Amino acid sequence: MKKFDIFKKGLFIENPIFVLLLGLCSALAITTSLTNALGMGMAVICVLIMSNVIISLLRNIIPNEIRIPVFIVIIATLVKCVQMIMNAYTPALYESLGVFIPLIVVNCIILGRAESFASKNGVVDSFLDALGMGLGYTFAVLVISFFRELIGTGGLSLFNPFDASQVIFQFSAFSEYAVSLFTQPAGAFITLGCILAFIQFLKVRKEKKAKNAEVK
Amino acid sequence: MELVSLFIGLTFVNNVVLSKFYAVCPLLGVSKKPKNALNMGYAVTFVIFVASIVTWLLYNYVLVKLEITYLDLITFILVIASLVQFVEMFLKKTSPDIYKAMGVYLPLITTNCAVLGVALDNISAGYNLIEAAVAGLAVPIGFTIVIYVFATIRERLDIANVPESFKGTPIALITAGIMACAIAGIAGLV
Amino acid sequence: MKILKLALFLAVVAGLSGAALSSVYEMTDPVIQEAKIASEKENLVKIYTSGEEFKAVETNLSDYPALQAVYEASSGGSVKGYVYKCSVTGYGGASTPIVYLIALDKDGTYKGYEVIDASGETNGFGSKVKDQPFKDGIVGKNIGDSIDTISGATISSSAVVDGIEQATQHYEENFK
Amino acid sequence: MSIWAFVWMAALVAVFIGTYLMNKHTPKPEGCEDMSECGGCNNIACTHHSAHHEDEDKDEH
Repeated sequence: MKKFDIFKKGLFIENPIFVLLLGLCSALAITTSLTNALGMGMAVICVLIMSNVIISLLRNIIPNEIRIPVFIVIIATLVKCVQMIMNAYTPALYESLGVFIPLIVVNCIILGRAESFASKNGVVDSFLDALGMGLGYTFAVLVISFFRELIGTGGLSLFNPFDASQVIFQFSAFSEYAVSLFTQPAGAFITLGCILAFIQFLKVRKEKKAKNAEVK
Repeated sequence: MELVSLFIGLTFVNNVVLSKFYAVCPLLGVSKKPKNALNMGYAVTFVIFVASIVTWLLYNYVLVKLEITYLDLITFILVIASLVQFVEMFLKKTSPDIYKAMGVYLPLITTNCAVLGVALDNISAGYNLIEAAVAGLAVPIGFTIVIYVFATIRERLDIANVPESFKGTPIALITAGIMACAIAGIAGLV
Repeated sequence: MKILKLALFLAVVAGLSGAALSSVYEMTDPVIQEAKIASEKENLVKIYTSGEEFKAVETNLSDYPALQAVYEASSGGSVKGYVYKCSVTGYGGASTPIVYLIALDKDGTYKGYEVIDASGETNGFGSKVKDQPFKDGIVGKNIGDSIDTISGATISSSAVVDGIEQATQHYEENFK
Repeated sequence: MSIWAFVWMAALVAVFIGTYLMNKHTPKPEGCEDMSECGGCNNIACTHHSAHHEDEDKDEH
């Protein structure tokens, strides 16, 4: 049962964006459309799984003295490989994500998980943790871009990241009510701010309820 | 004249934090005291300026010549990390008081998206050396201005009666959003 | 002893990461290059007809407003010439630019001239930049010779000639 | 796999780990020992809760 907990916590309890506030740079920048969010999520999942697995495999071999530098080299190599593969096989997605694919290297989720989890746990646990965290990141990024695209363009559209021409679903019901602010950077900050406020609201309410229960 | 418009463009118009999202993590993490924000700004300005020149030179005179341009990402991240370690060591040795003010921020700069972002942009935008140096100066100055202003606002946020669920990071993000609106307002300047 | 252990570990890490990167590079680079020139392939083949390979050349074109892209034509490893993709504003206005390819061959002549799009030009006047007489006035001439414009379509043809001059200047600075 | 790739990689990693070790071994000036090691990524949590935070509270009270 413990294994499932590792996986589950990455999704909600310790969601990398909403709870740990890691990787905000890319989370705000690429959430202008669901396709970008899905593509970025997949890239982060790939890099995170590979880096967690490799680092947990090597954790006993890496001299403790130079732990962080070696992690940085491993992660940078993996990210560059993913970047080249995306450039070759998913060119449309590669163009729209732009500089934020190489910026995954400094995305704190990867280095953070490598340092705090992968370097201390077994391969299977690290894999599950990476999967949980990666899906948590993708879920969070999809939620942000759901609101931003819906409010910003009055519609939603999801293309197949591997083949830009194939539309999975698309509708723009109320495009006259679109608030274009939300596709711009300002909207990203406000959207994420409101989502975090909502989560904090739920947490505060839960604590109050627990306190009342104790008082009774 | 073209360099001046590049400078203003990078400092204000497409400011690194508010419209390119490069350094959001430090923006939220920066302390509430404007003086500390400025210290962090100086550290970041020095590192980005030197890093953007060094990475530009290495890319154009080493990677391109040896035809190993696929090593650009790993070269940049290692150069930036080495630079940060060197600066930290240099400060520890020569001026403890500056180290006390800026020391805690230096390790954060390695994972700062702005430093790597500027290095990558200098190459993808095809700048020459002077333009890369100007960008290496304009971007961190824009960053410093934003985090300084942001720190002063956050001081007042603590005493403002913010709704319970908005306290802390949410209100900081909303404030950053409003600042981004202001910066977007002068988009047509350059 | 400790330094030796670190140095050894270092070499292994550098080697593995370098090997991984270069093998992925060798796997993906051809696909990327192919995609880059795919859009222009059918026009490039009209100029260099004897089966040359084409490669998109990464160069800084910010000082040449008309130049959009540079392709290197080579066969058997030896460079035959460079093809510039130019986009200039003709009589039809900036929204519908004249887009064309001008090829500068290593033997010092203009090897080819292919118009990709001149739909914005008025028929019978600006559209003459597509016709054979204008093309004959370019192809075969030595690089740097002046090219005469078309009477009755001076705006469009001089815009095209200006683009060719920019390509020539870039060629002489970078590839001569 | 061009030899240059390996040579350049080795040089880069050597320089980085060289500066990293040199930095680790230079002692922190006195009065700064309490600053917790905020390296890597926990920058948000770190600037909020770390020793850095305490000296802020000291000034405010």
